Amino acid sequence: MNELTVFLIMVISTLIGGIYLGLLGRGIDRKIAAKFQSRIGPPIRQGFWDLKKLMLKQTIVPENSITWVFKGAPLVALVTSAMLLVYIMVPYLLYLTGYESPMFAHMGDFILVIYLLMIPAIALVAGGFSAGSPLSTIGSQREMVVLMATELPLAVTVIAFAVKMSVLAPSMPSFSIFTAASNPVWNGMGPAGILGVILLASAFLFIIPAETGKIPFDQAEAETEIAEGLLAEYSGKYLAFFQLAEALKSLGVVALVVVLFFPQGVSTIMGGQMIAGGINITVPCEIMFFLLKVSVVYSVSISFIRVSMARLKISQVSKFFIYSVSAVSITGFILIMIDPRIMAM
Amino acid sequence: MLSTVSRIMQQFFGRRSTNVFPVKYAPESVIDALAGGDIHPPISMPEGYRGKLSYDFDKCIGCGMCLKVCPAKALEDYPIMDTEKNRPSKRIVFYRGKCTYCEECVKVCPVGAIKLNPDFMMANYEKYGDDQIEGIEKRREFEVKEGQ
Amino acid sequence: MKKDSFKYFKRSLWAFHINSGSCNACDIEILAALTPRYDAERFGIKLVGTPRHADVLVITGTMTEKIKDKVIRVFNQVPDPKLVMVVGSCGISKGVFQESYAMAGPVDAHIPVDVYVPGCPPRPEAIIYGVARAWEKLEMLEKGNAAS
Amino acid sequence: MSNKETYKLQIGPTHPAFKEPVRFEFEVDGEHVLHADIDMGYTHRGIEHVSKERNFIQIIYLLERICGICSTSHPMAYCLAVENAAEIEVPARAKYIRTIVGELERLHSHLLWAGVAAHEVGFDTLFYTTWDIREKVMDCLEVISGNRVNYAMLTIGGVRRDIIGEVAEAVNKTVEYYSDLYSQLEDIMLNDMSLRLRTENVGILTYDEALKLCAVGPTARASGLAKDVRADYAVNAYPDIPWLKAITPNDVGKKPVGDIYDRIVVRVLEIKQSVDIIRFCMENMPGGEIVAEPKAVKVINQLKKVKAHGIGRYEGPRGEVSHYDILDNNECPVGVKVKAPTYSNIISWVPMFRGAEIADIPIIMSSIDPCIACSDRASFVEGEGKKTVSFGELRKLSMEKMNKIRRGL
Ligand code: SF4
Ligand code: SF4
Ligand code: SF4
Ligand code: SF4
Ligand code: SF4
Ligand code: SF4
Ligand code: SF4
Ligand code: SF4
Repeated sequence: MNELTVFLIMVISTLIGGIYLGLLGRGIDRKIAAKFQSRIGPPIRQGFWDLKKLMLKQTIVPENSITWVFKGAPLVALVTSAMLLVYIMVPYLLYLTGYESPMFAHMGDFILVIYLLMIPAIALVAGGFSAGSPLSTIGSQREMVVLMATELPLAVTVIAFAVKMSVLAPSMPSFSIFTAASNPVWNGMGPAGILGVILLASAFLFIIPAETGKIPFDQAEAETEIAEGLLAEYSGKYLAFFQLAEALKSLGVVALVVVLFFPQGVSTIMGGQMIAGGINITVPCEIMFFLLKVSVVYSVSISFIRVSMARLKISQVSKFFIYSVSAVSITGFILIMIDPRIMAM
Repeated sequence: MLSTVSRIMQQFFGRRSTNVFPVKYAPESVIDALAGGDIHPPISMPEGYRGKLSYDFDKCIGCGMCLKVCPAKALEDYPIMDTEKNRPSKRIVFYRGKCTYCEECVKVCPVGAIKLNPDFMMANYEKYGDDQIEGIEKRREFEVKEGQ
Repeated sequence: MKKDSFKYFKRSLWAFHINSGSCNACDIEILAALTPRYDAERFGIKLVGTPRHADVLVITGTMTEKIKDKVIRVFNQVPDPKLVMVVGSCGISKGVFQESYAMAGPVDAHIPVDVYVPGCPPRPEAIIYGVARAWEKLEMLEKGNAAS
Repeated sequence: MSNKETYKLQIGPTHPAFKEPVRFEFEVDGEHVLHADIDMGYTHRGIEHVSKERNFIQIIYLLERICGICSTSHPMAYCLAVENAAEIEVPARAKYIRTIVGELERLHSHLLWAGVAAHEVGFDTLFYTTWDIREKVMDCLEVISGNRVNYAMLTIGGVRRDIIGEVAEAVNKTVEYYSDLYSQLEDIMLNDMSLRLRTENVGILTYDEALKLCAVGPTARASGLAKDVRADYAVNAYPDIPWLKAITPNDVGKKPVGDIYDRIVVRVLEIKQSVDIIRFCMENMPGGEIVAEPKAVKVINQLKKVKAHGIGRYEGPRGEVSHYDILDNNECPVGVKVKAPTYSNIISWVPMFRGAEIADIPIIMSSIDPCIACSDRASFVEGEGKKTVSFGELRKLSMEKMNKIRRGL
């Protein structure tokens, strides 16, 4: 097989799997949240049904909106979210399947990932502003604040990783997801470094809900405050696009965390290939294990946090990120830096 | 903070509090879509629940006391000829969509012709459909007779 | 197109609640229908914050003069296809508030209503049952459409 | 983000945060509220007017539907007023039953409020939890009265149903359930970090302001104003309870600030107090009749002969409810005046909104536990275009109306 075919297969399976799992993830999230709240909750397939229904409903474009922005924003959000997922997943799949490819070694650049994380949010903001209702405008302003507040810890984490990677694998591109996946951060470090990584990971516990707009950071859509804010004027198809984009993005962000912090596959843990009945089942096992990790991170950082906290005020959000979360990640960064084994290199 | 988390955990691992009751009443085609999918019996209603009103046409003596106390004007009288005593009398129809289920008419009725039943499943597509008015069949019957 | 999306209403129904001058009792029972004991979410029913996202308008109360226009405006904001469900006797017929000068009349005098849920207030189960009746109606519509 | 230009933000009348229609117009600068304006009247149903066309028994159920959340408060105050006017003696047992129902209602109302407040700050789990806990008291009320809301328990001269046998057992069980659960509930409501972050030092109403603005109920008590009709006046069985007093944050050794957190404190403590009151009443309930005159028609005929004024006051879950009735040898009263607690509390929103953020609006609003249904006093029913009436005009209109009524009498 030539490289392009492999690449295309990976992209397409990521997209299809992503949409499926993203919607399933929404269902599972709601089910788990319901369980925490002592209820039954909607069926796991609920996400698909909601989406299908929205696709069939009338789509209203408000009169005083800027039509092209209003219509374009959901599409942009959807496309960039899909790209984000592909961009994170393909290098990781390359790593998992052990497919050697000099052509894609540079794929999965962190900086681009950060941009791709931002674009769906910016599309949301644009859509909110264009809707021309005061509530949507407030939602947009809030989304901007959340977006900017999470930038610093995110950037710190990425730089920490880059530095670490340049030490661990000097021969590989240091800003790449492939490198991060093949060289788990936990390796080659003393206690200080390990503690640093733990701090970085715990900062992500709060960056995930902020990036995906979940309580306690759902200010932009706060139902009781600004009546779904950003999305207040969206209906039908466009709302469905936003929902799908959000599902994909949640999956993408969680996958990113898994790739960055817990990239080890089963085979590395079990120490070798897995053979069952003479067939090499390493790849399916790896993928199952990856999904397991994703669901654990998903349910802790999205489902559990959102059921156990109240929504913060927007002023508290910026304070929380700029002081607490940034402090935690910067401490983590410094700890990694002063780790004797890193210093020694 | 800790107490909240412990309560949430308690809820996560404890018995859920949902009573899956109304599944039985959903149409066939949606039952399979509903969580659990089982068919559950209706919940038991406490004695004296003030639900659907029922009216005994034959018991009623047409005294009109119920008309006097009803706060919602949920009932209407119509004249009939009392064949037993051979004098004009009246009977009542009750509109379910107007009733406030206050039980005042039940308390005031001298012969116990009205009752409030524990049944509360009354939703319908028609506001004053025949099944939403107590005593309407009798009234129809009577009106037909009248017409003859 | 209309028929198709009706089909999905049975799986996913987003409701927007309007209080058009009710006494709050019906409103709290609607909220109660979402809470763990009744958990309407297990049918895919969700209360949304804006009429733009809604499939069904749940209206309580009698339509006071002052809110009439707002209710009609919200009704128009809901994208098609849509259902309207009136909860409580006072929305059906003005109930206990008959004869008041401030009433613009029962809800169905101003917007078309699909399902009526009598009771003052109806129990949360009765409200969910009302939704089940709405599904039944959709089913009938579907069959009717399929036949024609 | 803090662009200097201010704009108007309209919230309501159909906003998801408040289940009742009321419209606010906020002048906001970025996220800060500069000025708040309230437009009410969406739920005005003309109940006081309709009352004049209903007989004394019908009015009970009409007034019950002023609002379904504290649906015994209004009939209670009304019955007290009529009994006061007609000098009807209520049997002692009925007084106890009234107290029990009233306290069960307070229990449900405070739990409901806790849930709504949690929902306003986006803490849905707490909303679900408190409402789940609340189902127990709803069940109990259903067993007692035959409906979950709108209990129809009161009648003039007593109550309609007795609490004996199985019903009494159900009440005792409910009391047990809540006493067992209370410490956990208190811990969650008062110590949760994120809830404290959202409620402490938000929406402050100082002692002086509460006094000046005539705040009532938990809103006043949270500001340190110890006033409670139950403790201050002799209604129902309350005078028999030796330890009853108005609860303020001082009771947990906290200096009252008058913020939202203090309102939570007061309401949580009142849950405990209500449970204790119910237990006391169950233990000390005297025997005897439950109503002075069981036949409704007789009561109406008896009241027909009365020409007097009566006043009734009762502490609802939100504060003092008072009714004033004029009986004038007629089947219907010639005047029914209702003063609901929210009516007194609404004005305290003004200082509370001072310096608030948009995110605080819903929680401040719900912190006084507003019940618009109770407080909507007037609405235009004709003359659409005319929206503002000056004081002078209103006075003139009222005088015209008054003269009309006088001539009619
Ligand atoms: S229960 Fe009450 S509202 Fe209903 S018909 Fe009887 S008196 Fe009227
Ligand atoms: S009170 Fe009873 S007997 Fe009299 S009219 Fe009504 S139903 Fe008939
Ligand atoms: S139907 Fe009854 S309980 Fe419901 S809002 Fe109307 S008056 Fe209140
Ligand atoms: S103010 Fe309230 S109680 Fe008075 S008439 Fe209006 S709606 Fe009725
Ligand atoms: S209702 Fe009017 S007259 Fe009565 S206390 Fe309030 S302000 Fe004074
Ligand atoms: S105070 Fe509020 S809850 Fe109580 S009757 Fe009035 S509106 Fe209803
Ligand atoms: S206008 Fe004057 S007389 Fe009338 S209620 Fe107000 S203060 Fe009293
Ligand atoms: S008519 Fe006279 S007494 Fe009545 S409210 Fe107006 S000023 Fe007061």
